[in-house]
Amino acid sequence: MPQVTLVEAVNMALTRAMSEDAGVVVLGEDVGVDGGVFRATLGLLERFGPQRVIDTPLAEQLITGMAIGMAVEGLKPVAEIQFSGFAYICIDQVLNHAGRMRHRTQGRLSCPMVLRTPCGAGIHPPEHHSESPDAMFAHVPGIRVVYPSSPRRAYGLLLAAIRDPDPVVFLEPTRLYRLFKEEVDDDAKALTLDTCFTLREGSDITLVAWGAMVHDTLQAAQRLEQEGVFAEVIDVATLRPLDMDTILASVAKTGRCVIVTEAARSGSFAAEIAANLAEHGLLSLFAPIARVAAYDVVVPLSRLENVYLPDTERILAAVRKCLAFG
Amino acid sequence: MPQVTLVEAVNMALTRAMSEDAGVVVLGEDVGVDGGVFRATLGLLERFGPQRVIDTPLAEQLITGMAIGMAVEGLKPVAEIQFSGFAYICIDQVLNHAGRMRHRTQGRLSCPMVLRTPCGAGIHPPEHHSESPDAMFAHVPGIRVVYPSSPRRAYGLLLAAIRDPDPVVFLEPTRLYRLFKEEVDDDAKALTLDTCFTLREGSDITLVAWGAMVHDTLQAAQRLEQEGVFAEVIDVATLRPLDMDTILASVAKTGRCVIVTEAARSGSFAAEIAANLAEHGLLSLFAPIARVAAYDVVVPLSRLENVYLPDTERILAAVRKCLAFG
Amino acid sequence: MAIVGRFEIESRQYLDLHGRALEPVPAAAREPQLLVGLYRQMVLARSFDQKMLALQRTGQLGTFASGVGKEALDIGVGSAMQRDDVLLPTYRETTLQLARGVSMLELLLYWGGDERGSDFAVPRGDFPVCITIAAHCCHAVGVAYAIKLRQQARVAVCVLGDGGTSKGEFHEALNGAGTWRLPLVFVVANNQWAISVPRKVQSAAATLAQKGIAAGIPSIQVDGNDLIAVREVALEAMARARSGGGPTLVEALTYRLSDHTTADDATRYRNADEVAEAWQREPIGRLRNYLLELGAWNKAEEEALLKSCNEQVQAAAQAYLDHPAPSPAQMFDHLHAALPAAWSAQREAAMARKTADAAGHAG
Amino acid sequence: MAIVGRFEIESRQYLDLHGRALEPVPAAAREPQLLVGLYRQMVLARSFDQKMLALQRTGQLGTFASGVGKEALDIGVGSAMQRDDVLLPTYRETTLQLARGVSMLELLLYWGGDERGSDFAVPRGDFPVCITIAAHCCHAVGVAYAIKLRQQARVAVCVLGDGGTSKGEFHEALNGAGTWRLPLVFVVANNQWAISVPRKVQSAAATLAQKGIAAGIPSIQVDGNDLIAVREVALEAMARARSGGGPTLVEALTYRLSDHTTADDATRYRNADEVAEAWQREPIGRLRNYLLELGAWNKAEEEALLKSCNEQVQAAAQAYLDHPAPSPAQMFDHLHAALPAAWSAQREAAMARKTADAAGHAG
Ligand SMILES: Cc1ncc(C[n+]2csc(CCOP(=O)(O)OP(=O)(O)O)c2C)c(N)n1
Ligand SMILES: Cc1ncc(C[n+]2csc(CCOP(=O)(O)OP(=O)(O)O)c2C)c(N)n1
Ligand SMILES: [Mg+2]
Ligand SMILES: [Mg+2]
Repeated sequence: MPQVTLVEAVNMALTRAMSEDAGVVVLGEDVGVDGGVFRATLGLLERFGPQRVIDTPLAEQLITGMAIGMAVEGLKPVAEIQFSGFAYICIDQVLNHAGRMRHRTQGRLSCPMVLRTPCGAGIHPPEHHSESPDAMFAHVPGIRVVYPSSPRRAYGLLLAAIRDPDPVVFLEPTRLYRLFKEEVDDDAKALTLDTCFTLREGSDITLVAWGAMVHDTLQAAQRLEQEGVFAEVIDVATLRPLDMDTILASVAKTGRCVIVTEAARSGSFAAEIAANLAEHGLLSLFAPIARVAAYDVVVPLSRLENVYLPDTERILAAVRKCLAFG
Repeated sequence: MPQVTLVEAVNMALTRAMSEDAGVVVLGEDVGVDGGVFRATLGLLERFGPQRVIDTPLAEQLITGMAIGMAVEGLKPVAEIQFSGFAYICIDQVLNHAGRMRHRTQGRLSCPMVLRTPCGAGIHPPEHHSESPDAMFAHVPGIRVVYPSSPRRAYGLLLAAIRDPDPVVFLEPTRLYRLFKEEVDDDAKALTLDTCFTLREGSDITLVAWGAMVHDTLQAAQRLEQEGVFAEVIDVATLRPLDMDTILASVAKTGRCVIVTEAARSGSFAAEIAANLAEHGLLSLFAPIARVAAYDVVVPLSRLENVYLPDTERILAAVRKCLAFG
Repeated sequence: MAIVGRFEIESRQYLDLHGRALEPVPAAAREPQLLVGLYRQMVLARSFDQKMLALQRTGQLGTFASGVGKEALDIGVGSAMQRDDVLLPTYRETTLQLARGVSMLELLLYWGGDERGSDFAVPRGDFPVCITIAAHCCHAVGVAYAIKLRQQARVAVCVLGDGGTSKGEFHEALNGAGTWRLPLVFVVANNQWAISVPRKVQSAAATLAQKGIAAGIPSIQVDGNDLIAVREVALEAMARARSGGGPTLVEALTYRLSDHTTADDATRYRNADEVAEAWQREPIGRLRNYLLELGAWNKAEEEALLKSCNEQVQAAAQAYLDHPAPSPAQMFDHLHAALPAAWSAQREAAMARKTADAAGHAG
Repeated sequence: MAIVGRFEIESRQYLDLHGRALEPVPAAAREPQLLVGLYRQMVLARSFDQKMLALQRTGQLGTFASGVGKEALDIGVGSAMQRDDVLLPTYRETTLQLARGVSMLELLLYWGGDERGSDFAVPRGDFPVCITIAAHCCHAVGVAYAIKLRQQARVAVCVLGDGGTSKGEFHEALNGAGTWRLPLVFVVANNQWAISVPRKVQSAAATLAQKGIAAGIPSIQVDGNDLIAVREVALEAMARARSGGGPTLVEALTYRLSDHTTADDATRYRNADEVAEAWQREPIGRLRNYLLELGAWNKAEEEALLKSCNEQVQAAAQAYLDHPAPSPAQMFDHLHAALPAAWSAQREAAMARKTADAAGHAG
C-alpha cells in the first residue's frame, strides 16, 4: 500500500472515480495541464482527455452553475474552486440551485455534483487563500458538507461524495495537503458519509474537531495522555448532516467537551455542535462546553497568521480549564 | 406622532438620513420611480433626485461592489437587495471586501455602507423570496448585522446603521413590513447598535428571538402570562456583534431559555446564542436550551409555508417542555 | 493604427404591424397549416394566461408573471425545438413551457405554490422555472457541455429577459458557451422593462444582441412579435448548434404588455400611451391578419378556436382546484435521494402538525 | 433584414520591436526628457521586481507576483493619471503602484504579509491590491459614481488581467459604467496567461477589447509593451473620462514573462520558445533603443541608472528587514472604527499570546 499525502489521496480518488464511471468529469481553473494549483488533478488530463478534464475560464459562478447543469443532465461533475476565499461566490448557486433541484422538481431532476475546495489557513499564502466557509455551507439545506482530515478519509469520503446522488461540498484542509502521509489502499471503497469518526477513545473529555484542526487536536490528546488525561477525539468529517449521536454518546461518557474550529468564533460550526449538546446532552455535562476558535477578525496576512489560528496550546488551555471546572 | 408600519419607518429613516447628510445615497433595483418593490424608498427620488436615488441595472454584485466603492470614496451608500434570496451572491463582496477594507489598509480607507434587504418568510411569494441568510452574514468579520422587529426599532436602528462608520447588513422582516403600526417620532434619534432589547420582563423563562419571530414570541409570552408563566422576551436586534451580556443576565435570572429563529435549524444563528449560553451560562440552566426553528429543508413554495415556519404553537410547545423539565 | 475587429448586428423581420409580408417569408414558413397550428397555440396560451390572472385576482393562485404579448416569441422558439432538446426558462415562459408539453395543470400547481407542478410528465429533461435572474444561463452551459461530451444532436435553449443581460452570470455563461462552441441558444426576451427599469437604463448598449460579441459568438436581433421571424432565426440558431457550429445569442424584441407580475402596478412607472402603442405591435393579431389575408383562416374558425380554448382552460382550472393539497412530507421526501437519519425526527414533527396548516390555493 | 449595429476595434502601436517609430509619435511623447523620466521609472521598477523575487527565494518575502515585462503598461497608465485620480490595482501592478507614489517599503511590507503595507502615505485614496479577480471592477464603478456625483474632474482607473475578463463582475461593472457614463478607465492587462490557462481558452472573442461593445462603451486595443502607445491611449481615455465623456475599455497586449507567482512553475504548462519569443517584444529594451536612436540616452547614463536603482532597492529592502514585527493588536484595532465590546476579551487573549508567535519575514 502506498504512503500518500492527503492531496495525493484526493488525486487517487478522482482517478478511481473517473476510471469507474465515464460520467465523472473534473472542471475548474488550472485543473488540466497544470494539474491544479495544488496538483490534486495531476495526470487526469493525460489519462482522461480534455473533454473530461476541463480547464474553465476564470469564473466561479460559471464553474458552479455549469456543474449543476451537467449534473442535472446526467454527468457527475467534480468542480474545483481554487481557494476557499473564492468559494463564497458559489454559495448562491449551491443554495439556490444545487440544493434544491431535487426538491423543486419533486425528484424529477437531481444534482449529483461535488464542489471541492481547499479550505482553511496555515500555509502563509496571500489574502483570501485561508478562509473557512464551512459554517456557511453547513447551513444550506439539500446538500452535504464533508471535510476530511487524513489521506485515508480524504480518499474514502471523496469517493462517497462523488457516488452520492446529491450535491456535496467537499472541503479539503489545505494545511494538511502535504503535512503527513498515510497508507491508502486504492481499493475503490468509499467511507460512510453522515458519520463522525472517533479517532481516539478516552474517558475524561471529548474533543471534537474537523479539517486541519483534527491534527492539532490529536496532538493535544497525545500531550494530555502523557499527563494521564484520556481524551476522546472525534473527527466530525461530515458537517451536514451532522452525526450528533456519536458526539452525544461520547459526552455522555466523558461529561466534558471542547470543540475546536479554525473558523472565526462567532457563527462558526462549533456553535451548532455546542447548541445540540446544550439541547440534548445537558445532563451529561460536568463543565461548560468550550469552543476553541480563531478570533472574530479578518484572517490576517501571513505575519500574524500563527497568532490568529488556534493551536495545540490553546486547545490544551481550554481542556485544562474544562477539567478544572466544578 | 404618526402611526406607521415597519416599512414606512424604514422610509422615514432613509428620508431623514438623506436630508441630514448629502453623502447618503440610495441604490438598488427599482428603488427610484417605483419606490422599491416594498415601497421602502417611496418619495426619495422626487425629493433627492436621480443622482442620489439610483436605479441600478439588474446586478447584485454590482450593487454591493459599487456601494463599497462609493463608501471608500466618502459617500454613505444604502444599497437595497430586492429579496433575501438574491443577497447570497452579496456575501462574497461583503466578506471579502466591505468587512476588510479598514483592516486591510489599517484604517486608511473605510467602508461606511448599509446593505438592506427584506428577510424571512411568511408572505407567500414565489421561490427565493423567503430566505433567512442572517446566520451567514452574522459569521462575517468586520461588519455589523442588524435585524429590527418593530417600526420604532427599524427607524432608530437604520439611522444608527447609516451613521455607523463601518459596514452594516440590515435585514428587514418582510412579514412585519405591514403587519402592524407603531407610533414613531421622526426625531432623528438613533438607537444603540450592539445591544439586545428586553421587550418584556419575566422571571420564569427567557425567550430570545429576532426579526419577524419576535412577533410570534411576544404572542407566546402573552399566552403564557394568561397561564401564570412570566416570560422575559429579548429581541436580539444586532446579531453581530452579539450582546450576550443581556441574554446571560436574563438566563441567570430565569434559568431557562428558548431561542426562536425562522431560519433552517442547523447552523442557524440560534446555535451561536445557545453555544454561548453553554459556555458562559451553564450553571444557571435548570433545563436544556431549546431551539425553535424552521426544518432543515428548502423553504417550500407557498402551499406549505405555514407548515414550514415556526409559529406561536411551536414556541409554546418548546416552552412547556422546558418548564416541565427537571 | 489598425482595425483588428469588425462586427455587425443584423435584425430580422418578415411581417409588418398589420401582418403584411415585408419580404418573401422563408421556406420553413410557407406551409399555411403549420402556421395555423402555431397560431392556435398562441391563442390557447393567451387564453390560459388570462385564466391565470383571473385565478390570481380571485385568490386562487399565487403571484403570477403574465406572458401576454410574447406569444410569438415563445411559440416561435418552442416550435423550433425538438422534443429531447432542453429548455431552461424563466418565470415568463409559461407559453413556451406549454409548447414543450408541460400541462396546464402542472403550470397551475406551480403558480399555486406547489412543487409538484415542476414534476412534468413531459418533457422530463426540461428545467423548472428559474426565478433567480440569469443563474440558469450557467446551468445551460453545463447541459450543453454534457450534450456535446456525449456527442448528441441535442440543443439547450436558455431564455432570459433584458434585465437579465446585466447579470454577471449571463456573461460568464456566454463566454463559456463560446469557448467550448456548445450547442446552446440564448434567447433574450427583450420586453423593454425589468420591473420598473426601462431598457435604456439597463445598458448603454444600442442592442442587447451585441453582448454576444463580447464572447465571440454569433448574435442576431429579431422582431419578437413576428412569429415567422422568431421561428426562422431560432431554426437557424438551432441548426447551427445541432451541427457543431456552436452557440448563438438571439435578441427578440417584444413588449411586456402586462404588469411585471400580479404583485406589480406598472401604471406607477410607465406611460399608458407607450402601452397602447405597444398593443399595436402585439403578435397574435399580426399573425391572424397574415393568415386571413392568405385565406388560411376565417372568422368561424376563430370563433371555434376561442370556444375550445376557453373549455380547455376551464377544465384545467377545475382539475387544479380539485387537486389534493400537498402533504408536509413533500418538504422532506425529495430533499435528498434518501432522507438522512439526522432529519427524520423533523419529518415526523412536521407530519404531526395538522395538514390543515397547508395554505389554500392562494398560497 | 437590416443592420442595426456596426462596431470596430482599433489597435494602436507606435514603436516596433526594435524601438523604431512606425509612425510619427503623438505630441504628448515628443519631449525626450519626459520619456527619459518614464524610462527611468521602468528600469527602477524592474530592478525592484527582481529584488522582490530574490527576497522571496531566500525566504524573506511571501508569495510574490512579478510584473516583469509589463513596465510600459504600468508606467504608461501611471503617467497618464493625475495625483488625485484613483487607482484600483490587482496584485500585478506593483510598478504602477510605484508610479503612483506608493513606497518600496510599503510594497515590501505588503508582500511580506503585513497589512501596514497597504496604509500608503501616498496616494491616500488609491485602493489596495485586489486579489479576488475582478471584484474591484465593481468598486471602481462606485468610486467613479461618487466622483461624478460630486462633479469632480477625477478619474478611476481599474486594471485587471485577461483572465479577469471572464468574471461576471467585470461585465456588471462595464455595464454600470456605461449606463451612468462614469469617469472610469478599465485597463485589461492581457498578458496572454491566467496562471496555466492561455488567452484562447479564456474566451472565443478575437480581442478582449470587444468586450466593451457589450456595454456600449468605447473600446480600444493597444500594444502594451509600447510605452508611447499605452500612454497615448491612456491619456485619451482619461481626457474623455475627465470631460464627461464616460468610460473606456483599453486592452493592452503584453506577455507574462515570469511565472504566475513565486508559487507557480510555468514550465509545466508553457513552451520555452514562446517565452523566448516574447522577450523580443519586452518594453524596456524597446524604449531604450528609441531613446538611444534619438540621442536622448547613452550608455553611461544607463550604467549610472542601473547603479542608482540597485542602491535604492537595496536600501528599501534593508528598511523592510529592519521594520519592527506587527503586533497582534493589528488584527483588532482597525476591524471597526472602534472595537465593539464583544471582541475586547479576544483582543486581550491575542495580546497575551507571545508576540514571538508572529511569523518571520517569509510569512
Ligand atoms: C438575481 C435576481 N435579482 C432580482 C430579482 C427580482 N426580480 C424579479 S424579475 C426582475 C426583473 C427582470 O427583468 P427582465 O430580466 O427584463 O425579465 P422580465 O421580468 O421583463 O421578463 C427582478 C429585478 C430576481 N428574481 N433575481
Ligand atoms: C475570484 C478569483 N478566482 C481565482 C483566483 C485565483 N487566481 C489568482 S490569479 C489567477 C489568474 C489571473 O489571470 P489574469 O486575470 O490573466 O491575471 P494575471 O495573473 O495574468 O495578471 C487566478 C485564477 C482569484 N485570485 N480570484
Ligand atoms: Mg424585461
Ligand atoms: Mg493574464
